[in-house]
Amino acid sequence: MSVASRSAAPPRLPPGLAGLLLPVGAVLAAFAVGAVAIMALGVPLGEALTAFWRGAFGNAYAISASINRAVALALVGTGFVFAARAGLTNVGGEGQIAVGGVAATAICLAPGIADLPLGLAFLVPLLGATLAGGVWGALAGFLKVRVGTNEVISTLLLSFIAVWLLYWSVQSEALLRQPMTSSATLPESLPIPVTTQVPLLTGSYSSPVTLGLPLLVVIAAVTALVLSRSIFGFQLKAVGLNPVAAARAGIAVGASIVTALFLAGAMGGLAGGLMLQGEQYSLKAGFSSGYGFDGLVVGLLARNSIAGVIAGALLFGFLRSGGISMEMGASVPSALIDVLQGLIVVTIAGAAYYVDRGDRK
Amino acid sequence: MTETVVPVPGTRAAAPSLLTMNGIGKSFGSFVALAGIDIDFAGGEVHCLLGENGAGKSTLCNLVFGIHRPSEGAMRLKGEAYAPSGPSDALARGIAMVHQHFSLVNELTVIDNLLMGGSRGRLDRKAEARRIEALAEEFGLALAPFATVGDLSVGERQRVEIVKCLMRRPQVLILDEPTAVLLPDEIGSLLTVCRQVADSGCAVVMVTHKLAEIERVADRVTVLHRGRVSARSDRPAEEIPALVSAMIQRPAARSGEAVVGAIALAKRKPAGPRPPAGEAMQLDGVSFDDRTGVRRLDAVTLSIERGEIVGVAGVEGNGQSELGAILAGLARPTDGRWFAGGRDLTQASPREITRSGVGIVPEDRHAVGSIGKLSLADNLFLNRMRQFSRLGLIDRRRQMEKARDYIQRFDVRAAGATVAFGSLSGGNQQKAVLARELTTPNLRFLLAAQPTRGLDIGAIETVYGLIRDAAEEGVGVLLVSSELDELIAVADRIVVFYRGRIAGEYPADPVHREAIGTLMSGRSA
Amino acid sequence: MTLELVAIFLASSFRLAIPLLFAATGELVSERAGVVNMSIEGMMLAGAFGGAIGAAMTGSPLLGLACAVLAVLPVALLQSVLTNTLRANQIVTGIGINILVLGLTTLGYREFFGARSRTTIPGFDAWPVPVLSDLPLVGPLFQQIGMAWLAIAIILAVGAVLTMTGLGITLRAVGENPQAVAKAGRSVLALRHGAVLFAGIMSALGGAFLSIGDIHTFTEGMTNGAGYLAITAVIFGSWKLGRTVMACLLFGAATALQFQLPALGLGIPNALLIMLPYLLAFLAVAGLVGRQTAPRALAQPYWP
Amino acid sequence: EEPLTVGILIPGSKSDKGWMESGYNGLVAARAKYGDKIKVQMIENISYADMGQALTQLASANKLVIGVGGQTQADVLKVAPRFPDVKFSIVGGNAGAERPNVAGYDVKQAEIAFVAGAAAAMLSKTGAVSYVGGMEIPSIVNAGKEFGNGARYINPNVKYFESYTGNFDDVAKSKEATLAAIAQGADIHYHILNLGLRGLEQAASEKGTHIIGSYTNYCGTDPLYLAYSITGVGYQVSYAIDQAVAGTWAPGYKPFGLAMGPEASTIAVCAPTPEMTEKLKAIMEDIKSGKIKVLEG
Ligand SMILES: Nc1ncnc2c1ncn2[C@@H]1O[C@H](COP(=O)(O)OP(=O)(O)OP(=O)(O)O)[C@@H](O)[C@H]1O
Ligand SMILES: Nc1ncnc2c1ncn2[C@@H]1O[C@H](COP(=O)(O)OP(=O)(O)OP(=O)(O)O)[C@@H](O)[C@H]1O
Ligand SMILES: [Mg+2]
Ligand SMILES: [Mg+2]
Repeated sequence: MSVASRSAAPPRLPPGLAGLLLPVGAVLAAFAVGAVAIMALGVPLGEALTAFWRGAFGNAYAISASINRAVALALVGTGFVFAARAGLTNVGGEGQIAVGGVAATAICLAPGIADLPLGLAFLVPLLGATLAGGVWGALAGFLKVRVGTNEVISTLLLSFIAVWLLYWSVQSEALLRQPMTSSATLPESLPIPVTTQVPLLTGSYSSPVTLGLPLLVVIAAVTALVLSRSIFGFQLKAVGLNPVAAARAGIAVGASIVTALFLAGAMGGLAGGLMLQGEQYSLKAGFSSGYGFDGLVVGLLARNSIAGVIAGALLFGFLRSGGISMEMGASVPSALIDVLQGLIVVTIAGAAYYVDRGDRK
Repeated sequence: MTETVVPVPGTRAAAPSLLTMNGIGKSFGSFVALAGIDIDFAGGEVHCLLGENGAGKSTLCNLVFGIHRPSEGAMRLKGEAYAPSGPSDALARGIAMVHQHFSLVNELTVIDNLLMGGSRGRLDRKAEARRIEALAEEFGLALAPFATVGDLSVGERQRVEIVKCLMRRPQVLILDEPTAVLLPDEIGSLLTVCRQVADSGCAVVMVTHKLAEIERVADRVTVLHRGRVSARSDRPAEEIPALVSAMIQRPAARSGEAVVGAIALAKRKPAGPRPPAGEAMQLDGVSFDDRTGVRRLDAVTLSIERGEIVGVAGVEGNGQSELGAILAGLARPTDGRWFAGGRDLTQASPREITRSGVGIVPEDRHAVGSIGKLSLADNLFLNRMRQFSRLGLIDRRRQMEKARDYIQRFDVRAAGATVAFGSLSGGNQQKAVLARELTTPNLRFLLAAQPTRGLDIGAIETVYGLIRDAAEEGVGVLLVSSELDELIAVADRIVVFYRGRIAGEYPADPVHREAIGTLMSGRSA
Repeated sequence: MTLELVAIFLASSFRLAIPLLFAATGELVSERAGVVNMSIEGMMLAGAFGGAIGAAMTGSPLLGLACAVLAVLPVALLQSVLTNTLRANQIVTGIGINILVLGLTTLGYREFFGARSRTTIPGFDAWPVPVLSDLPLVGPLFQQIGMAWLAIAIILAVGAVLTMTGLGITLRAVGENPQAVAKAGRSVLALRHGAVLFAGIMSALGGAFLSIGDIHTFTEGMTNGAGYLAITAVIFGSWKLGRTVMACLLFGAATALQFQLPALGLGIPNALLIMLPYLLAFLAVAGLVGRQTAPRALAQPYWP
Repeated sequence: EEPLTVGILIPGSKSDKGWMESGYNGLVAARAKYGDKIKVQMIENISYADMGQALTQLASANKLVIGVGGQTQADVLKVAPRFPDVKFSIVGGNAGAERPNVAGYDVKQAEIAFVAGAAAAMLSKTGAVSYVGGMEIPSIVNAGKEFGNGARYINPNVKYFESYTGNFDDVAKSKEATLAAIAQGADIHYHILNLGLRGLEQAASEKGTHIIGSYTNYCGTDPLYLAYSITGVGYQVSYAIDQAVAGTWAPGYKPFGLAMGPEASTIAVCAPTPEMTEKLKAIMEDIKSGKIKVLEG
C-alpha cells in the first residue's frame, strides 16, 4: 500500500526573522501614520522631525533622560516576561512602581540611612523598594495559589490600591508628607538626602544616566540566562504550560507562582526606587507617571524575549523624549505619541497571528 | 455483559448510497492526512471505519461534517453536490455527528445543551423537555433534562451527545469512537441504537477500534491506513483477520480476537529469574471525599506484591480517578493511609512519591502526564531534570544523549528528541510517558491508568509488553482499565470498583467475565 | 444624616453607577462569550467624545447619542477583529486601544473644539418620573435623565436574553466551550464579534452618559478609569448579571460617600474612599466574598 | 535685536477652564503685546517623571522658563542650578529654597477667596454657600477656609459647605459634590477646579443656582456666573515676560494677591448693587492693610 505523499511546504518566514520584521514593520507603519497626522495638523514634516531628533538624540542630556526612562520601562517589562514564563500576566507594574517609590522614600528619609557608608545609603533604600514591589507582586501570587484568583485581576486591583496608598502617604503628615512649615507646603515628601540618590554614571547632571543602566544590563542578562538555560527557568515554563503535569512531576507549583510574581513585582519596585532615587528625589502623588503600563506594554510586545524588552523599552523611551520636544519645538501635540504608541501595540498584537500561526501546538 | 439482540449484519440488501466521496484528499500544511478516498455510505447501513491512530478516520468524518474542507475531490449527498462550508451547513443538510471528544458545555443543563445552537429565539424549556423525553424513550436513552452536564457520568454525557444528533432526525449519523468511554452494558445499548437508527433509513458511520463491535453491528467496513483506503469488506464479521492486517499492514498472526490475543501472548511468562519477593504497595482503608463532601473512595484496602499485576475493573467514575490522584500525590485521602515499600506516603508530595520508587502513568496523559508544548526530551525527564544540572543550568548535551537512549529503548517513534511532545501520535506519547515512569530510580510500584485508551492495536501491544516486562523485573503494577478483556488478558487478579468500594475480587480468567461484568454494574454476583 | 442627605446620597449613588451599569453590562455579555475587553475604558472615552462632538455639531443630544455609538464602532471593531479574527492577546490589545483612543480623542478634542472653547454642549435634561419623583427619601432617585431608564431597560433585556433565549444559551456556551458551539453549527466568531460590538455600544452609551448626559461637556481623558471599574464590577459580580449590577451600585455608593462624609464631619482620608471600590473588589477576588467562577474559555482565542 | 526666547511648561491641559487656561491666557496676552519680540516654546500635559526632562529641554533653548503651577517647583529647583544663565519663574511658587535664577510668584488665592466668600454671602438668597476644591493641598484648602470666613464676615449665620474631589479634573465628582451642597440649601458656589468645573456648572444649571468663577473675568458670557474672582495666574505669566523683556526680572519670592493691583487679583461682580461694590472694596482695602488677616496660599 502506498504511503501518503508529502507535498512541498509553502514558503513561510523563519520564525526568528518574522519575529524581528514584525515589530520593525509595525513601528515603521506607525511612524508613517504619525507623519501623515503631522502634515494633517499643518506642521511642516521637516520641522517636526528636526524637533523630534533633537529631543530624542540631540544632546547627551536627551539621550540620558531617554535611557533612564527606558531602564524603568525595561525593568517592568523584564518582570513581565519573567512572570509570563510561568504563565502569569502581571499587569500590576504601576502599583509595584508606586509601592517601590513609597518604600524607597520612607527608607531614604529614615534616620541614619543617609549616613551609611559604602554606597549603602542608596543601596539599602533601593533594596527596600525592590522588596516592597516584590511583596506587592507576591500577594497576587499567594492569592492565585490559595484561592485561585486570576492574577490579571488581582495585580490590576492591587495597582489601583497602591496608587491611592501613595496618594494618601503624601497627603498625611503622619506618613510621608513633608512637615508643614508654611501653609503652602505642597503634598510631597521631603527631598531625599543627596547620599541616598542613585549615583550618576558620569557624575554630571548634563548626562544623568544613573547606575540603573548597568544594573538593568546585569538583571536582563541574568534573567535571560535563567529563563532559557536554568532548571528554575525550566520549572517556571512547565508550570506555565501545564500546572497539573508540573505538580505531578514534583515541581512546587505554588512556590513557583509566588516566586515568579515576587520577582516580577520586585523589578517593578526597583524601577520605582530608581525613578525616585535617580531622578525625582521627592515623592509626589502620580510619580509613577504611567510607566507601569508602558512597561507592561513593552513586556507584552517583546513576546517573551529579553532582547525584545530592551529594544521596546528603548523605543518607547526615545519616542517620548522626541514627542516632548516635538510639542515644544514644532507645536505637535504630544498626544500624537500616545496615538503612535497605541498603533504600534495594536499592530504588533494583531500581526502576531501571522508569526505564531506556524508554531502553535 | 448483557446480550442485546442485533440483527445478523452483513446480510442487508444493498441500499442506494446516500453520501459519496470521490477522490477526496486532505492536507494540513505539508502533511497529507487523506488522499484519494472513494467511499459511499448507504441509507440503512452501519458503516464502520477502522484504522490505526492517525490513519485519518476523524479527519474523514470532519470533512463530511464540514469542520474541514477537502483539499481535493468532491462529495455528493443524495446525488446533489455537497460541499459544506461548516457544521451549520452539514446540520442543515441532515448530517449529524458525535465527536471523538465530547462537545458539551459542562456548565449548562442537559436541555440547554440540546437546544444550544438551535433556534435563537425564546425557549419553552418545558415543551422541549417533553419532546426530548419522547425521543429518548423511543430509543431507550434516558435523560434528566434539567441536570447540569458537568454532574453527569461519562455514559450519560454520551447519551446527551447522541440525543443531540437524533433530535435533528439526521440522514447521516457519524459517530467517532463513541464507545471508547462506555461500559459493556452501555456499549450494547448504543449498538442497538445504531441499528435502530440505520433501520429507519439513515446511514450510520461509526469509527471504532473494537473488533467485537464490528462483528456485532457493522454491515460494511472500510479500513484506512495512512490516509488511504487499504481494504473494504461487505461481510466484515467473517473477515476480521484480513481487516486487521489491512489496518496495521502486517500479517495478522492471530485470530479474530486480535487484541486479546496479542496481549495474551505478552502475558505468557517466560522462565526467567523470579522477581524479588515483598510488598510493592499497600492501601489501608483509604477514603476520599470530594469538595462537595461526596464520598468518592470508601475504605479501600488492597495490597500488591512485587511482580504482580492487579487489574482494576469498573465503570469510569467509581473512584478510579480519585485513587489515581491520591497515588500521584495530587490529592490527599480523607481517611486511611497508603504505603509503598513499607514507607507511609499518605501525606507525601509527588516528589517524595517518585523518590520512593513509585511510577505513575496517569489516565489523562495530556493533562497530567505530559506537557505538549515542551519537547519530547524535556517530557522524558520532566520530574528528573535536576540530574542534568550544572551550576543550576541544564546540560543540554547530556540530556539529549540520554533522551536518544530512551527513545531507542522504548521504541518511541518521533522525528527527533527536540520535537514538541504534542506533535507525537497518541501511541508514541504513551510510550514516552511509560519510558519516563518505568525508568524511575528503584521502581517498585507502577500505577498504569487507562494506558491504552485510544491506542491502536500495534501500540497496545507495545504498551502491555513494557508493563509486563516491568512486572517481571519485580515491579508491582496496578492496572486501571475500562477494557475488561484487556484486564483479563494482562492482569494476575482483578478487583472491581463500584461506588468507591472494592466490590469483589477475581483471578484474571475469562471464566469470570460474566461475574465481573455484573459486579461492575452494581449488582451482586 | 438627615433624610434629605440620605435621599441625595441614594440619587447620587445611582447616578454615579449609571455609566458603570452600561459598560459593565456590555462587558459582562462579552466576557460570558469569552472575550475580555480591557479596552472598555477606551470605548467609553470614544463614546463620550463622539457624543460630545455629535451633540455640539447637531445641537441634539439624541443625535449625539447616535454619534457616540458611531464613534465606538471602529474601536469595537478593531478590538473584535484583533482578538477574535487575529486571535491577538486580549490584554495587550485592550491596553493598546486605550492608549490609542486617549491620544486620538485628545487630538480630536483640540481640533474640533479649538484649544480653548467655552461652548457648552447640548445634553439631556432630567426626566423626572411623575409621582415617584415627588416621594420623600427616594424621590431624587427618580429625577434622572432618560438614559438612566434606558440602562435599566437594557439590563432587564440582557437578563431575559441570557436566560430565556436560544441566543442566550449559545452565547454563554461560547464562553465556556466554543468548540461545542462550532460543532452545534453556530459561528463562534460571529457570536464573539457580536458580543464585543455589544460591549462597545454599551460602553459608548456609558461614556455618552458622562459627556452629554450627566455633565454636558467633554474633557480629555474624562472617563478617568471608569472602564477599569466596570471590568472590576463584572469580576466582583462573579460574572452574574444581578451581582454585577449590585457591584456597580455599590461602587457608585462608595464614590458618593466621598461627598457625604465631609458633610457629616467624618475625617476619613479621601484616598481611602476612592480606593474603596478597588479594595472591595480585591477582597472579593481574594475569596472573602464567595468563590469566583470565570467562564472557562475567558480570554482564550478560539482556534477551530 | 534678538527676540526673547520663552519656554513655558503647563503641567495640565491649557484648556481646562481653570488655572492652566488662565496661565495660557497670560501667554497669549504677552504674545499679542510683544509680537516678534518674543519667541515661545510651550508644552502641556506633562507627568512628574517627564517634568525634569521637559524643563531641561526648555532651559537649553530659552532665556526665560516659566513653570505654571507649584507642582513644577521641585523640578525647577533641580534644573535651575545647571542653567545659571536662564531665568526661571514659578507661577504659584512658594517662599523658601531661594536660587539666584529662580523667582517664585505666590498667587495668594486665599485673599481673594475671602472676598469671594463675602460676595457670595451677599448674593445668596438662601443664606447657604458652598465650595468645591480639587486636591486637598494647602493653597486649595486655605482658599476654602477663607471663602467660609469671608461669607461669615458678611453673615455670621451663613451655612457653608466645603468638599474636595481629590482631582481638579474629575467632572462627575465635582457635580455630585455640588449637588450634595445644593440639597442642603446652598445657592452660590465657589471653586478651585480645572476641568472639574464643568460638573459644577452642570449641577448649578440643573438646579438653578449660581457660581462665582475663578481666575478670569468672563462677565456677560454666561448667566450662570454672578461674579468672578480674578486670580492672576495669567497676569503672573505676563509679568514674568514683561520683567524679562524690560531687563528688570528679579529672583526670589514675590507675593502677588490684592497688593499687586486688580490685574493680579480682584473681584468682579457682574451686576453689582452700589452697596455691594462699596462693601467689597472696603474688604479688599482691609485685607491689604492687614486689618483682616487671611491665611497664606
Ligand atoms: N488540524 C490538523 N492539523 C494538522 N494535522 C492534523 C490535523 N488534524 C489531524 N491531523 C493529522 O492528521 C492525521 C490523521 O488524524 P485523525 O485525527 O484523522 O486520525 P484518526 O484516524 O482519527 O486517529 P485516532 O484513532 O487517534 O483518533 C494525524 O497524523 C493527525 O495528527
Ligand atoms: N498535529 C500534528 N502536526 C504535525 N504533525 C503531526 C501532528 N500530529 C501527528 N503528527 C505526525 O504525523 C505522523 C503520523 O501520525 P500517526 O498518528 O499516524 O503516527 P504513527 O506512527 O502511526 O504512531 P502510532 O502508531 O502511535 O499511532 C507522525 O509522525 C506524527 O508525529
Ligand atoms: Mg499509528
Ligand atoms: Mg480520531
